[in-house]
Amino acid sequence: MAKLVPTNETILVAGGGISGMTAALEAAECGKHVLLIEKSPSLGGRVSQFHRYFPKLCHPTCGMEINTRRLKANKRVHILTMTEVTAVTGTAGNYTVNLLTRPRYVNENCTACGACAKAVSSEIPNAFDYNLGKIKAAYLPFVMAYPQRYVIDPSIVGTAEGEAANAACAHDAIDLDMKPESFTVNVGAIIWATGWQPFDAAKIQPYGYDRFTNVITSVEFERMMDPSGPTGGKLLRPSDGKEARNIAFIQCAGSRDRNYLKHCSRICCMATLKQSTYIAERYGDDPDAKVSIYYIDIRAIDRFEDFYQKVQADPRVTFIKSKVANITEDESSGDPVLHGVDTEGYHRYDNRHDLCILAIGMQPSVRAEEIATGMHGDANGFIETNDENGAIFAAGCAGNPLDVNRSVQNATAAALRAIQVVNRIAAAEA
Amino acid sequence: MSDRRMAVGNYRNDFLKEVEANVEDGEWVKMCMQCGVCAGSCPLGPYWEHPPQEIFMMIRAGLRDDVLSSESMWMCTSCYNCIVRCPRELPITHIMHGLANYAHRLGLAPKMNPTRRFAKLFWNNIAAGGRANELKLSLGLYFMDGFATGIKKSLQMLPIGLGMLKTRRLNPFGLLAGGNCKDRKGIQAMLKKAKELEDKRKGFA
Amino acid sequence: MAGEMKLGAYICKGCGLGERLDCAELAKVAQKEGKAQVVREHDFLCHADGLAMIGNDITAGVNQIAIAACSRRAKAEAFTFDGVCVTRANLREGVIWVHPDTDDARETTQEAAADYVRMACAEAKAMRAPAGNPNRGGSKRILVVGGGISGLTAAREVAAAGYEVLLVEKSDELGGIARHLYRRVPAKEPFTEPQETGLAELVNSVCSNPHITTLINSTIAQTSGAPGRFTVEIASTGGNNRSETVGAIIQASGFTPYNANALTEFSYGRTLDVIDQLGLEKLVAAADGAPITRPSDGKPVKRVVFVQCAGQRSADDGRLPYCSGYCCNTSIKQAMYFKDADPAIDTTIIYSDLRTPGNGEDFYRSAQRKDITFTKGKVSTVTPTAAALKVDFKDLILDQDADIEADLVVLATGQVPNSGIDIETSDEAQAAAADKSILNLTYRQGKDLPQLRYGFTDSHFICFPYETRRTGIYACGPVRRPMDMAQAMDDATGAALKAIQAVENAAAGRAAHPRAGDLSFPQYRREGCTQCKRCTVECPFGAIDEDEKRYPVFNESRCRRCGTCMGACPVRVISFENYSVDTVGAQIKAVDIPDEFSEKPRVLILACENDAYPALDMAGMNNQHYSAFARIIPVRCLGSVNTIWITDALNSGYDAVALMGCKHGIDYQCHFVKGSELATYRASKVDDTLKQMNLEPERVQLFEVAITDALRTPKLIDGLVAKVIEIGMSPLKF
Amino acid sequence: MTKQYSFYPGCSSETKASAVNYMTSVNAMCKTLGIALNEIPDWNCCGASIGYAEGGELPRHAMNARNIALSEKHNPGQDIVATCAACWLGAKETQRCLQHSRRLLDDTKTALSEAGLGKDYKGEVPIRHMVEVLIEDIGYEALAKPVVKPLTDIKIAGYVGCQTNRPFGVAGESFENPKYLDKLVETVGGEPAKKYDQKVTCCGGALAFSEPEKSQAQIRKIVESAYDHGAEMIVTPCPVCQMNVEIYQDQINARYGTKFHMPVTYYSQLMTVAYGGTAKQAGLDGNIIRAEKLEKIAAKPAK
Repeated sequence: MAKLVPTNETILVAGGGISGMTAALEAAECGKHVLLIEKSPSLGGRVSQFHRYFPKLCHPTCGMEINTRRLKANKRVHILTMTEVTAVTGTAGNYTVNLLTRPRYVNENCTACGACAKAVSSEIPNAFDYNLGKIKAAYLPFVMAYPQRYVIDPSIVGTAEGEAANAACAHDAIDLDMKPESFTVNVGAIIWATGWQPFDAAKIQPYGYDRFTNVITSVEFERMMDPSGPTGGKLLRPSDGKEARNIAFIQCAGSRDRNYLKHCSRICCMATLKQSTYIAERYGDDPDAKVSIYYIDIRAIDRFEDFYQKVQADPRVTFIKSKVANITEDESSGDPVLHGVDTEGYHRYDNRHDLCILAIGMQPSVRAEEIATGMHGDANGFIETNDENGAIFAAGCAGNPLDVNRSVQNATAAALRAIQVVNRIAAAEA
Repeated sequence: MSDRRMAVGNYRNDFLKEVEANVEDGEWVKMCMQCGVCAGSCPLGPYWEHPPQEIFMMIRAGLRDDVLSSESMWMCTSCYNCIVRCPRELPITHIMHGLANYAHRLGLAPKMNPTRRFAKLFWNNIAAGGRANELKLSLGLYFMDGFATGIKKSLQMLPIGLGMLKTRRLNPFGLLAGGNCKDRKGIQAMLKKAKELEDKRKGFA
Repeated sequence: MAGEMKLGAYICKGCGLGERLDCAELAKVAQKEGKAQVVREHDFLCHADGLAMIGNDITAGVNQIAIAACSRRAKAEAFTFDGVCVTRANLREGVIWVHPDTDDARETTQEAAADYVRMACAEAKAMRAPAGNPNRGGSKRILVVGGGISGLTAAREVAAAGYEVLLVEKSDELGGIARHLYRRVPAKEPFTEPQETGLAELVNSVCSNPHITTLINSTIAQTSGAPGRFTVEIASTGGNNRSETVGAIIQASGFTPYNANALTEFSYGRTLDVIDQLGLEKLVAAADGAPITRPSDGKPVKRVVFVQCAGQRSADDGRLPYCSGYCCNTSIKQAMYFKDADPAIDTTIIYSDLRTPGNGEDFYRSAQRKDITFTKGKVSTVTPTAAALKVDFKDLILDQDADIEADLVVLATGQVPNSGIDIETSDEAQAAAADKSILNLTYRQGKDLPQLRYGFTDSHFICFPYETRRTGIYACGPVRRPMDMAQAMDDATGAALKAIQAVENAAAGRAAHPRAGDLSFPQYRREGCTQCKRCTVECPFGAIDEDEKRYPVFNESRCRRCGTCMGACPVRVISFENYSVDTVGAQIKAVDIPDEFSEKPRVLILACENDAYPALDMAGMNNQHYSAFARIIPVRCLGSVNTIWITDALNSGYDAVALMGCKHGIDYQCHFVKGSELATYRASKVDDTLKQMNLEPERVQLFEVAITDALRTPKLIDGLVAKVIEIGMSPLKF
Repeated sequence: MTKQYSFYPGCSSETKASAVNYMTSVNAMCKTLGIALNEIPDWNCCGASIGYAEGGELPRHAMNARNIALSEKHNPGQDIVATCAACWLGAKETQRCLQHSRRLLDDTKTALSEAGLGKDYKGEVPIRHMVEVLIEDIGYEALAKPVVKPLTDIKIAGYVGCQTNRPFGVAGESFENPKYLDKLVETVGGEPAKKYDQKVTCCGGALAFSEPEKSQAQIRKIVESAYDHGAEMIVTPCPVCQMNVEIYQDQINARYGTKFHMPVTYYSQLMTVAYGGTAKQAGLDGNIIRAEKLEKIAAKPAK
């Protein structure tokens, strides 16, 4: 990573999740200059919050390590974290982009030695763990975070805690006077890789996510299953910290539903099948371990069918073709009770579980029309492939609800689309 | 629930078309994606022989008699739970009303179904004078099955009736008056016209 | 070796190193034992001051640098100096953060640090700065094999980036399967109606592009060479053969519709009125707007039934085990052909899981709105009767056996990839299928791309979907994975980038993914080579061929620099300038081995740098302690581990050796595909050697480790040390 | 300042009808709040949901359209306000359906002509529930101002029921867990049973008549949960809910051996008492199960 003066032969990549990293790296490894910006303090996005991938059950951190190593070795990618796009104007080959960098209060001197965190006692909700746990107000967002640099939370700036952190730093890396910085860059093409956010589960009122402690989302569950996550990888339910053994998954939580998201989010079936294996793995032959998957259609497309069949073969996993009507809570135990009808032959159920996981739908973090005037998106806000979008190209889930593999594929394609633009500029200027 | 497995069905699309043409909001039936949320949401669900989503499938399968003679739709309490939860925004409550109405009009609805009989009573009660006469309605309900049963039911309901009377929430003279709009005639003519138009639309004329 | 080598060793005292370690002592070690000509301590080495200090030394002639500070994974950008060799002694994550800050531990902690300084110096001295592969080709032209939607898109996209394209299509017309499609599934809002395929425009854009040369009626008779310098023999049905040079290859050989003749239960082949989806497209195209008629008797179709998953998602022999993904949307589209023409035609789709991801849900809704009937069921048979076809099925919702009559039945049968020869099969089987080859590679390891599963040439990596095992050759479209047109076009665009990247890398003499930019490359000492062929057989990327005398030919641009060949070589003649049997061997030798009675065993850990080494770093960051008797050396991949390191280590008095690498097997996580698997195999052979040395077999262990194993790796190390204490110190300490 | 509304009281609120006490308390409450209710002249029954079987589709729309037309003709510019859930829902549904179907609109107008209102239906007037008027037009803060006798020491379960809640409901409230009754209870100084979990359970509606066993099983859950959550009283915005939940308690006790004696009140009764009204003004004499705690407060002089 090096200093970079952006020109109209530079590609701006907005978003440093796996799609943005991929687009940036693939373009840079073709010899292009890239400015990669990320809103949060470190790269990696949602993928870094996953415990495992389907269908291989390998760890996303592994690919992230390769990608960060590629970044460290590549001088053509310039990274700005805690930075957001505030405005985009211009046309293909010549965009003016306004950026805003929030203060990190830590400069590049930081060696990630951790002395500041030791000096600070106040804690903030841990956003990396979807606020399920807490983290010190001077923190490295997660152990694999890149750039490997701490962050001072604004809540302790101007307090004794902030000063203590500053005093503890032996490397002159803390600067509590940092201010938000606005600036403008000129670029030739833009790859929009701001990814997705989980649908707001509280809006699915019949499932009572906002009322019942033991109804959680799939993304939260994923953090719980991570050994470095809020429960140390243990399947402890939030209400009483008891080990949950009888687990329900509700598919299409928010998706395929005109009341919420009308599209199918594509990944949730596979995510649930994957997560069902966590439970099987945790409990081995424990006869009390049970997984119930409530679904409308299981969408295990292409070779993923193998994975579906494998899970189907597990006697601990039951598939119930039913959109759960609603959840109530057994007040004495805190158990969620799922009500509905298994439509394959009409069987009514009132099933009590230890924990219920909502396979939550995907929606774009930034809607197409919010990026720049005239941007074309679909009805759900995902960016369309459309010539009228000029040289602003979607990569990954900003354009479609995609799994990781397809996101990376799409990001690679986006990198080429951007390269085509800057190559035309270069050819014209040569 | 008895063995609900139906005989081998020979699927035709005719009934779906009939429903689309003649049943209130019947054109929505095809939009069901068989998720079953309606079936699970119904407060009287356990009493439905065929829950709404299954009825939709039966319509698609051409099981006309099974659907129209079913008691199921008559279990609808009009609570609208199914409507607000349906991911396809099907107006299920209305479709159930529509199917019940259609079956009733065709004379295929179960004759002794109490809700069917009460509903008829109710409508006739309000259609007569434009407003509901609660006393007539209750007595009509109790005497539906003849005088003796009526007396028995009335006695069962006597404490409630007395309570209502005592709190002045029931008009003891309601048999004679009450429940009438001023423009009774206009209302009756209006309803006659509406029925006529509907009959024509739905092939009853 | 040109120029004088001068080693500078730099000891950082920041991040608590100065407090925990006797850095002056470490400086002495670097000077005396590490033989560093320049040794400097610094309070904050990664700070601009420290870096400037090193820079000045480089200007003054230092060209080998040992940094004794944090892990090589930290501050990597700061400690990168062009043109010189840099090694890292991991004193922070690898020493002070994993050993307790107690008086008891001080001595062993200091000893560990001193060893790492010795190792870093020794490694640096054994390294040479690489300058890139000299045997590079300069062709930047891209060959696209296949002129269907994927190939046409790839060609168009490559050309749009300013590169030349050679497009080869075996039939007499461009367009592939898409030529037969009447319409395609919508790719735009509102996702409700079938849309034009757009094929004519695509073909036109390719044919009119001056950067694209198109050869029809042509196949690839032979492909040899490497990225940047592939030589491709192209055979034409007209006999007009030619030889072309290209820099990279995109294989877009597409799919063949599943042969439905096997589906006897559906009467395919028994009656003309049971057809597959492609058959219907042809029927509709032939009708050209007129009512669609039955093939058998020409009567108009009034009732049509679509059978989903026909011959798919089945474990039965001769059926497709996978879901082809596109067929639900296709049946919806085809049912619309009928409904849009005449709403009175009955269309029924019988499915078990309707799979319309993303905005396909809108298409599904649109179909329902058009009165297309969806029935969740399983079709058992289709039987021709006098007047019609009888479709028997189990209605899964009504839980009853049912039947429906149809004039026409359409089977959704799925895609079979055109992937050529399966190079994992026997030589005889390959020879028998020789005419099926797509690429006819002259590679030692076979004529076509390795297949992942079910004949698809997909990447095994979720994060890296384009990583085929043949550098510079990228598959795209349905040959890679069953897919629809929209996905194929996206996929082709991505493959186009990878091909362009491959030619750029090849021209610069640097490695492709995952060691992108690596300038080192394998070299071998021909005079020492015994022509044993292990390297050519074991290279996971098929990079190494054999010359006529059966010596290895490395084809550096095909190489991914994993070092598997180096690990394979029994006579240790293969090396990289900055990574060799010597660079690791020197580190192993540099460690100070206390005598047998010291009660200080030494355990060598050879850790994969991709996953195990980061996991150990994470252990450090989480303050997970492990034995101070372990000495850890990162390796490029366990595949690069030469067993000589293990035996040398044991011979020189180490008490145990552990290899830590990635999971292997069907869901392997090795970034170099076969490295950890080969290491496992090789390590199993060490047992014999151990017996000869009179050592217990427990002294050599191989651990499968994931990158997330920050808590587990310390336990593995401690367990091994405990095992050593249990079985006793090595008798081989001198 | 007095706000003018076009009022659709509905059959049950007539003199000596089942919800007359609702009407009494609404009148008292509105007086305090400056809400003027101008009754739609000669309004008719909405047809209720149960009218479907015999009435069918169009006749029911005609019934509701007549009320809307009368309101638009005689009370122009005034929102229609209903106190009964079914009346509100029926009118609103008709308005929606006619907006979406030209055919239905034309047919309805044809039918309306028979009642002399063929040209009077516009279908533009907002149709509101009284609760909406309170929350949206007046606001919790203003609703709290006239409180002179806060309902301290009464724990009240807010039972919203079905048709006030679904399918239209009150803006910003959830179909599954509406909170406005709890907020209204708080507004008048009472303690809401916030965890009461049967607030949207169906009481059986009209099926209380035709399917008493099934409905009473529903009502039992509704009352039982109120007890379980410590409530001393149920409050509801719907006359059908009020009646069903209140009057069958003895039968339920006989059927299930329960000992229910749970007063079921209207929000308007709570407010009338809190605003200093007498038990009579609040229609408390209309409750079969007397809301004794409310009566006591009503009897006490305001502080």
